[in-house]
Amino acid sequence: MHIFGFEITGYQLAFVAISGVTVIAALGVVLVPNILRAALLLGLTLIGVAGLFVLMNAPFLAAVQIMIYVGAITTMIILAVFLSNQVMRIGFSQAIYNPILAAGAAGILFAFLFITVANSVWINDPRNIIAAGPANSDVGVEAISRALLQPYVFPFELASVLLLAVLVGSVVIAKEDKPGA
Amino acid sequence: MHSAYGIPIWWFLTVGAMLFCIGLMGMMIRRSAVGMLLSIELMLNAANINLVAFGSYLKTPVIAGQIFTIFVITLAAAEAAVGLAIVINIYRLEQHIDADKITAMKL
Amino acid sequence: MDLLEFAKELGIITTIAVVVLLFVLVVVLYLVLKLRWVIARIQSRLGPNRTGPWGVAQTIADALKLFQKEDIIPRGADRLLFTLAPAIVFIPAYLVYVVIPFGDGMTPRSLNIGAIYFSAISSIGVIGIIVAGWASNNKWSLLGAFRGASQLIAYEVPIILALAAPILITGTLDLNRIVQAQAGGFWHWNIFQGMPMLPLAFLIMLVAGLAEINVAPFDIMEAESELVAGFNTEYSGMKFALFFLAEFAASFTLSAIIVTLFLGGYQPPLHILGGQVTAKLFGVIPLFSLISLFWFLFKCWVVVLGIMWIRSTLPRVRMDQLMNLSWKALIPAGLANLLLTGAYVAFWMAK
Amino acid sequence: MTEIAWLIPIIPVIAFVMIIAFGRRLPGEGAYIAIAGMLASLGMSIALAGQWFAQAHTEPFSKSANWMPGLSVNMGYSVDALSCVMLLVVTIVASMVMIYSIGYMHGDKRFPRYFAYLSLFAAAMLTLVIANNILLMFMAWELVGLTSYLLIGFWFEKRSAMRAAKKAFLVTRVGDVGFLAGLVLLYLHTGSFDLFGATGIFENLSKMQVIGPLGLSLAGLAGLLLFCGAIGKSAQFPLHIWLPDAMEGPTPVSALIHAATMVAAGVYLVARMYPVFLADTSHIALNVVAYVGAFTALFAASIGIAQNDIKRVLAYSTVSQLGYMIMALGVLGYVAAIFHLMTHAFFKAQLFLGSGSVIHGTGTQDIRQMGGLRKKMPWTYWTFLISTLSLCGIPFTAGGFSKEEILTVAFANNPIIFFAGTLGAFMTAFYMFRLVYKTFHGEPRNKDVHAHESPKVMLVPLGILAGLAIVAGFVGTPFNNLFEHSMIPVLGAQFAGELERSMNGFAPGFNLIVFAIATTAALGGIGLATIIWLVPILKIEKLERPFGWLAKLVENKYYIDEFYNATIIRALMISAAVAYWFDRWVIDYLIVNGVGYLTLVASAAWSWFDRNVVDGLVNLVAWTTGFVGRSIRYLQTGVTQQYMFLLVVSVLIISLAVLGVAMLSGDRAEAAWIHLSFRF
Repeated sequence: MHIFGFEITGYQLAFVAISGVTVIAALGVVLVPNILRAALLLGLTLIGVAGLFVLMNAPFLAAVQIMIYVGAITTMIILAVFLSNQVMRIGFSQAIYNPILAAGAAGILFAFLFITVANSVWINDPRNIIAAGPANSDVGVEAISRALLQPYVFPFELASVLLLAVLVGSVVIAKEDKPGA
Repeated sequence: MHSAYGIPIWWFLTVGAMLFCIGLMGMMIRRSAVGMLLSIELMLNAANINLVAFGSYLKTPVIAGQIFTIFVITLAAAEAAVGLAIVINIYRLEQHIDADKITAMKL
Repeated sequence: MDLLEFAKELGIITTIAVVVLLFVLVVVLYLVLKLRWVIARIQSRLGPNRTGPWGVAQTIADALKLFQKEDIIPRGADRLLFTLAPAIVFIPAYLVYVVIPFGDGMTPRSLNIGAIYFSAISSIGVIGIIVAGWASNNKWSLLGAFRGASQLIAYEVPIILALAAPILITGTLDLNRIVQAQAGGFWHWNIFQGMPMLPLAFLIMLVAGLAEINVAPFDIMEAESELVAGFNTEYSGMKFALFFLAEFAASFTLSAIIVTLFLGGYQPPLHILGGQVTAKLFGVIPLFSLISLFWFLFKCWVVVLGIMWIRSTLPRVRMDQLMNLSWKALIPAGLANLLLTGAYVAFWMAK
Repeated sequence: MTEIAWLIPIIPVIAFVMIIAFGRRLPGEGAYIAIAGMLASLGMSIALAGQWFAQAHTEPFSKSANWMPGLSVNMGYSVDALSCVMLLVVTIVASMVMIYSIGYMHGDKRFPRYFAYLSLFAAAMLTLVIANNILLMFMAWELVGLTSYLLIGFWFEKRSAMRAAKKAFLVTRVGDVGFLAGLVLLYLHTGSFDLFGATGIFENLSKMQVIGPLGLSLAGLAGLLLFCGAIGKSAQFPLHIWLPDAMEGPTPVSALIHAATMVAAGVYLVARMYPVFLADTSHIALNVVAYVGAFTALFAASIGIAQNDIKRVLAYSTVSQLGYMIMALGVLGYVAAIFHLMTHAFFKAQLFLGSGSVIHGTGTQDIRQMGGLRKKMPWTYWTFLISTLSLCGIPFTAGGFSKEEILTVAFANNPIIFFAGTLGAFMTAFYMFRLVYKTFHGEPRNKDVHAHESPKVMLVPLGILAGLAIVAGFVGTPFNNLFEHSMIPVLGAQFAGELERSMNGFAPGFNLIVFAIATTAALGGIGLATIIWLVPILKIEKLERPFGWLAKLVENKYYIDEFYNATIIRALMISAAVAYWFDRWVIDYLIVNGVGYLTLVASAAWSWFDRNVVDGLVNLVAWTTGFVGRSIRYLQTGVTQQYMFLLVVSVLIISLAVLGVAMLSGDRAEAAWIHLSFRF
């Protein structure tokens, strides 16, 4: 279907919707003064990113993203917000004298990135691929598990060791020092 | 199902760049340490989007993009756990978590 | 996929959503009624019997009463989050229904990662509970929310561990294919497979699931005698109804998942009781799906009755007992079980 | 055995983890675990070596595992004659030292930690010798340095021990920079970190035959850089200054790390990478190795004569003997150097443990306080004497065989080096017997010292090592050199041929001239020491009159002992004092202040004026650095947000700079960036 002379597919519409929500929520994460709301908006951003993963044909990753990021990390952050009693802290950092300055720097960096990304010729641009037909292999759960347990088994095991260390380490850090112990 | 869905890859990359720059901005303007952690998560997600996009958009898609993303998520969980533990500890010591005022490392 | 197809797809999705929503509403109405009957019977009293024939209209009357109630938002509450919290709790509970195979060919949306989708979506609900507790600006609510959060986080892990065992045995994450793998008589059901491991996984799943949907004996997050009503103390009217709905929807989801993973899903207990035989006998093809739907709902009903039995007989546990049960009993047992199942799959089933 | 050889370094790691985790709850407070682990490694090493030498392999056995796909970085182990010998040496000495330490460290408050460190050291050292990958070698090399640091500073309450540990760590680090640069150079040009195999370093050395400035080939440059590492670790001039100070650690540690194994790692490194040196067609690298070694040997020996601390004498002796090995490597004495490494490990470890026994028995390290210990500590004395004889190179001891082989090779290749080696042998015999006479003979000089013999657990290792100091030499007698037959094939066919070509067909064997000269030198040294200290024929008083202008300096008796013994020695004495002064002030002072090697050489002209100018420059540099630091320290606010902002601004500036350069240089592809041709 053509709208304003452009050919538009449903997936593109879905992309625009999801990424719009994601980016607006992300802006909220950094701009909303109430830190609890910011954390909830982070959850929304992460769900949006999961949606983008689905559009990139990575549904397993989307589920993992929701389970770990939304289900675990966001919950943890919210609990930490409560424990540190800083929910209603209003206002921005005074370290950089004007937040506009920071926004400007980030904006210029984004302009750089955007110009580079949009100007580059991506050899596998879908507009080249679509004519040739889909070029998909089994990028599914099985492929991921095979990759994790065969070529990437060493980093995989390393990650488990890391998680154990984090488990112990964060308990040690956060534990209250009992006097006399 | 094909990997393209008619969406050019640079759309994804642009969203990634946006999230990254927003996260960067958050790092600079957020006052509380938890807020900075949130911004870090944003930047990590931006990187994840790029990784998955590059993995999926190759002529023969490679799984490495998704694998790296899984590792990034793992590390993000680890980082959040340790970071929040540190935040709670700092709160216990200083009764606030203003990153502006935590300058014990200052020369 | 062009735009027209996309619109059509949107229409189908909306239809499915509405149908599932209606189904959830009906199931919840029935479950509430049934619960009151069962508890009354166990406590040797009558239960609702006045409204409508045998009291069947009681829950409808209750629902109508709830909808008419004044919607109160306490002073000092965070109005936005207070309003959002019930939705955050309800939507995941409702979204889980999307992957459940109700009958042969009767899955609203079959995903090839169904099992992970289930655990991912159901992990979102915690956030809503915490937000509800905080936004109420009430210490009982906040305490209830904290208890709820630690409870849900603690019991999320054993559920995933138990979930992994049947997945390993059947070798797929697709709930539909897990059910298909259990076809052909009740001895093919997962609960009778891989002998000591899967029954144990079933038990872990049942216990952890009871805690996850926070019913007695694990309902300490809304323990009346300690916390008034927990995180939803300040809620009333429609918002309270949403929490209520989510809770009962989740308890049906739990039984549905248990049935799907361990009790053969929509498969009949004996081949001759299945739809294929009936279809051959009477030459009526659509019966095929309906009979499988019947078996699914029947099994769910049995499991739900079991849950009601448990919740009406056992006393409530303490907070520390609750935590100990998960971290010191269920999680180690789940890990050991997973290890054994893995060994079983690797060394016996490979042959 | 070769298939499971990787277990040898793993066992001590397990012991280390166990001791760190459980400490005092283990049997023997962890000592038994460490010793059991070490003995297991020793047994496996013996089995491995026995199997290897029995089968007469020629190709090294090498096995690798990939770390991470996509990166060509492997980790693996190799077994050949060289690694077998090193494994044996390390495990034997480590076992003996651990057993000895039960007695020596008895009652120390950090007893378990000591054994944990020893196990960790053994693991690292074994990894170093068994690695088939230069990157893994480098890691083990650094780990060895770390454990050395930990053990030198084991009694960190002592300020001097703490400083010595830091000094050892930092000084060796100077050499390690060279090592790192060398391995990067090798990787860049051969494309591999692996040593063996078709894609390994040794097979691809022909790519490094390019001749650069000064006629130095690329292989030679790589060799010299690797040799820098050896200079640091093996305490060669000018980086030898850390080793005498390292004697602050417990004496068994000195025996294990700073005499027998770790300091020999430099020699091992050069030997392991010998093909790189042989591939150097210009032969510059090997000559540098030879002269550095020879200079160190003489220089350290002359300092050793003037020392009064029993461990410091042995430390300088170690430096000198390491110089000897390095020198042998430089004159193509590949086999001789490893042979000497092995024998030296045994007798020097024995000497250190013996000195530890003496210190344990007397409570002092000053030989002026000792004397007459022969009667009170007979076991210590006799074993110490055997090892001393071996060190002096008396014929038919282990040291005799190895030293003679080195001299034979030097004789055939380089007369200057041969002369230096002979002089070194003479001086070695002289100062070692000075040590023996002053410690064990004569009458007790200090009545407050009540010596007693050490417990059995300390004496048994002394005996075993003393036995090895004799017996170990018989694997490489000049008449039937078993050692040489198995060691030469390590180099591989190509380089073994290279070695033989370079030696012009000269095969080291029994050479009567060399034997006579070497024996004479050793006996001469012993004799000179005897007539001065044991049977005072050369009276110190007689020598006093012609040098009356120095008489005022010698009012103190001990001072006379040091300086005025005989006219022949006077020259040696002065040079020793000068060298000591040189060591103390020029090298120590300037290197610690961060001045480079070239400044050091310039200062060697003994010019105070030079030194002041250089010092001024150094201060200027330091002042400039300080000024810059003071100026930009305001950037370090401790506020994360500001760091982040600076980071972003820097990234932007760099991007703009890259873009600007691309546009200015007319790079069309890069410049097209600015035309904003969006392809929506």
